[in-house]
Amino acid sequence: MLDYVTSYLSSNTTPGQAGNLVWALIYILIVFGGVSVAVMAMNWLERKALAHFQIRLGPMRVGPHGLLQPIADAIKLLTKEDIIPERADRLVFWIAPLIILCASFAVYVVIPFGPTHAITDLNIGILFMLGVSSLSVLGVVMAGWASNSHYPLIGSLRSSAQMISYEVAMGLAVVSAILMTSLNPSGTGTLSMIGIVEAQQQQQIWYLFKFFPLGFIAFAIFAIAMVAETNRAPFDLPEAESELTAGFHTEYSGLRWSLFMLGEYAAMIAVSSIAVTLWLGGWLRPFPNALTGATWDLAFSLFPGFLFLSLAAVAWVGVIRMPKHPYFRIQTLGLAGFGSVLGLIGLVLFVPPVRDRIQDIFWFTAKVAFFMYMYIWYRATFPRYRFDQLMRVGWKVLLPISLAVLIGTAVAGMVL
Amino acid sequence: MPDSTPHPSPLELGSPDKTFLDSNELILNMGPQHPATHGVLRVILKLDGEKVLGVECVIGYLHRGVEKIGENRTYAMFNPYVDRMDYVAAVSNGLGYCETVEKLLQIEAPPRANYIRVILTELNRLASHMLWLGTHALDIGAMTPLFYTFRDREEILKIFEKYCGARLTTHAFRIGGCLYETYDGFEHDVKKFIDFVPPKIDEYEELLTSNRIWVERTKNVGNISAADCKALGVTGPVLRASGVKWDIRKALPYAAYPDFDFEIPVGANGDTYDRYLVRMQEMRQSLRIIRQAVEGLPEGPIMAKVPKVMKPPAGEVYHSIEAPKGELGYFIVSDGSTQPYRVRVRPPSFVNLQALDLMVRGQLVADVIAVIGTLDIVLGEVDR
Amino acid sequence: MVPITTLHYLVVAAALFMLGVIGVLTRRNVVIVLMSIELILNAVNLNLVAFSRLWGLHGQIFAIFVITDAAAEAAVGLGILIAFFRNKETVNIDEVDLLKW
Amino acid sequence: MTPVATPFFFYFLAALTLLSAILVITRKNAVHSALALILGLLAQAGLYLMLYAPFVAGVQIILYAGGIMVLFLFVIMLVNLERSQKEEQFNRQKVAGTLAAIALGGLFVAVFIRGKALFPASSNQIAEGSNTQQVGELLYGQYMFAFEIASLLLLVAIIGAVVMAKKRI
Repeated sequence: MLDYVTSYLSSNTTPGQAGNLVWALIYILIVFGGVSVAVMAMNWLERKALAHFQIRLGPMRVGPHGLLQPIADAIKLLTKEDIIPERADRLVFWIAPLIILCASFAVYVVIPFGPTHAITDLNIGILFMLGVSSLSVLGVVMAGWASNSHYPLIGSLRSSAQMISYEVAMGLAVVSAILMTSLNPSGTGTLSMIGIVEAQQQQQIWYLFKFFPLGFIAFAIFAIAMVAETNRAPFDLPEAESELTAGFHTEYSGLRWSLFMLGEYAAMIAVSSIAVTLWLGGWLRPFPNALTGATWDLAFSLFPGFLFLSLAAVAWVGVIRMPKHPYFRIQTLGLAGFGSVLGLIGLVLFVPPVRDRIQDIFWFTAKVAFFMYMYIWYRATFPRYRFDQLMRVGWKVLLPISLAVLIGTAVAGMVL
Repeated sequence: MPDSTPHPSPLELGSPDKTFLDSNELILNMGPQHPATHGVLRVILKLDGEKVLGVECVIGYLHRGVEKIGENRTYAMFNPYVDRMDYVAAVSNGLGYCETVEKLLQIEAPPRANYIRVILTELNRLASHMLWLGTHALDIGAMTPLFYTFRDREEILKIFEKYCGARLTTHAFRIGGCLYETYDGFEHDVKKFIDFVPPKIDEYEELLTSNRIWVERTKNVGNISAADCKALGVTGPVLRASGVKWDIRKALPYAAYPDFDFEIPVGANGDTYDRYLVRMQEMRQSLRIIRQAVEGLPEGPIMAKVPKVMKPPAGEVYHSIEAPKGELGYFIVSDGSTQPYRVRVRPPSFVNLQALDLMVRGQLVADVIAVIGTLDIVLGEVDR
Repeated sequence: MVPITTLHYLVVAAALFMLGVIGVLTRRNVVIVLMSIELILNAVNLNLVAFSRLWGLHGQIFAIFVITDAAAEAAVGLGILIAFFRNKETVNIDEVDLLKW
Repeated sequence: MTPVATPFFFYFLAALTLLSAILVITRKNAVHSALALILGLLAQAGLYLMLYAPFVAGVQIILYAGGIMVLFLFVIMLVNLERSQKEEQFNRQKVAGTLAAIALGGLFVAVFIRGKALFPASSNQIAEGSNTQQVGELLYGQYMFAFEIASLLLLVAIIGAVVMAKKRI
């Protein structure tokens, strides 16, 4: 038994490919737990960052600087009364949030956090991701229909039309990136997520910069389409609260509503991961070809540790600046504890074996975090598109450009 | 002048809600509990998919019988009630009422009082426009301007609070002048404020004016022609954005407005974007008026000679002022007793709201939100 | 346990095909009839893919074409259904008995 | 990849497929039918994976479950089905139709029993690792013409659907 468990460690592939079920299960637990924690962290970060954009403080009461707010929210949502509208279709009403949740979590099966840090590596990785994430449309349609109310119905019609429309441009942008993988010496492209990153490694370039404007335009199209795909501002019409109160999940409350939120944020992280994998070199550290050599490797491998130490320093500054009043004692202690844990993690990350293993995951996560920040930034800055304008952008702007980029990439790949 | 559009026929709400696909007509009830109706307005939308075939407003959820209350209170006692109509522009409401009763009593407020009135009402106009901008932008999906405008509106409210002790329902003026002398440092505060605000207005404009999404959401949305505006009695920034240079401050000057030099911004197309620009310009013009007023604030009494018991001669009077939202008029009939025989208010929001149906027909649901926002209605005033 | 052979898949496909046929023949709701047709196409696909395991990839290619065809069929079928529903206010297939109306 | 617990997964997925197919043809509410069909389609994608056809499985998910079924759900939402739910769900030839279909199934069974020898018990392994590449080469090589025809078919279907579903013909 122990042999079976450890047999994966000697292999140089993902647990799925190694066929080691136990390790695959462990990975699944780690990834899904990690995503859930990331969603909670994202929740807190969004509220704090958005608040600071808008000269507010955001959550401050629950825990130091509102750090425990997501947990308090989760408890509140779980204990809330669960209301099902009188004439709703109970079964469909039940299943809709689960579909969205499953669709957005199933995607994580193929996301490569590192060359071996993925649950499995499918031959059709990117196709699987797009396919499974497109299933969440079903959940949206069903949620809107099952609520038996006008606002959710209109919201879900809008939402599904939007998601399907932007999937087209998104898919074409993805295809142009996949086309670039076929420019290997071997001459065959790949749909596997790990293969795509490895192709970037072999070609010594992030696809963002490949064929310079082309890769960048494809990336930009994907970056726009993915915001629309996840129904976030400025494309958040399905949930436009000033028009349709909350769109397709108007009638939902409590646990089921929180499932929608969980699914939405998980989907945001998932599509960001696709963008990172396809255009930003996945787990590769910055400048893999320019700044080579053992010294640079070492310098970049110290990054995660320093990041955590600086976060700890920020937390400690917060501790020092906390008002010296008995009322704040617990908060101060909590923040100090949080800072100490961060610092400890930072120190652990300096230990060579950990350092080397954690690097890939760190760079991948850092790139995804950049996209998450962009999501918050969009939300703070942009007004909302109107439905016809949204459709116009999708079909008349993004689609032709992505087609042109696809053809351009093909031509460039042939010629160069 | 081109003829105005004939008033559209009312919705037939009696017809049953047929199947979604077949008749393509969907009756959607928006409000009274809806985040974008600015209070308790209920709008019944008749939709063809996303296209609006017509709207009908159901009002009265905030009806408090202000006009009727006026008949049972003395002239001085009724004064605080008017603050509760347009609660975001309470000072303007008070000014309108006080001036109307002054007209009825044939007394004149002293110049210093008039200057203080102008300063406070213009500050109030700024506060009202800031609130409008924040909520309007929030309706269109831009969250951030709301907090910026509230931050700056707070400075105005602080001045109000220092002046008369209240922030929202100020009851700042009395019949015959002002009750309170300016506090020490009033001029300093106001001057500091008018130096502080212009960069903030630039900030709002940076966020919105050239923002592509904002422009696309507001240009050619909710158009209304000058003729339609006149036919419906629409006043205020909505009228001016349609290209009519009508501002009571210039047309029928009151208080100390003849003394000041300012411009009336007008728009050209009468769409939501023009209304936005007009209001932004108005904010700057208000600052100009305040600067002139605070620099030329005369010395002297702040209260005219007003009888202890106000018994105006029998008769009737109509007086209107330019409130932030349009023409605010008071019609008071006196029978010679201490109480008015009839008080009738012509609230700008109520009249402007009539134009909603005309403005949104043929547009999309999202535009209804934008148009309600751009009309700048306050339900306290619509329902009274 | 018996190892899973191609025949197993064929049996599943046959059962699926049969269920699809029952649906087409007995249901009155046009939408469900169309869904039953999808079931039949899926049964065919399963057969094709199962055969492709024996005789090369051509079966998979054909399955992809069948899926494409199913998409076209569903689009046209549902278009007809909408046109029909608009005129007759029913989705009952028994009432589709006029060539022109 | 060495397959694990193959018989278990096969029976599980096959049972899921057939059960959902039964639900599709028996539910009163078309939305429930569509839901069952989606479940069946996903189970079938699992069967394709077991047959070493990952590309077809991916296409099945993205096109069938994510595309066609959304279309179905859309139409179900658009046509008001409340009346049709109250009506008789099966038509007059229901017994005859079921019997005919069962007869067809019997035919299948007979064929399978007779032709069992045709199917070798062990199949030749297809390399799963390069399935997508092989499918691509075939699709754009040998089946190029068919591929183009299929795209034309889709174009025709789009136009047909738009024309038929238009409001006023």
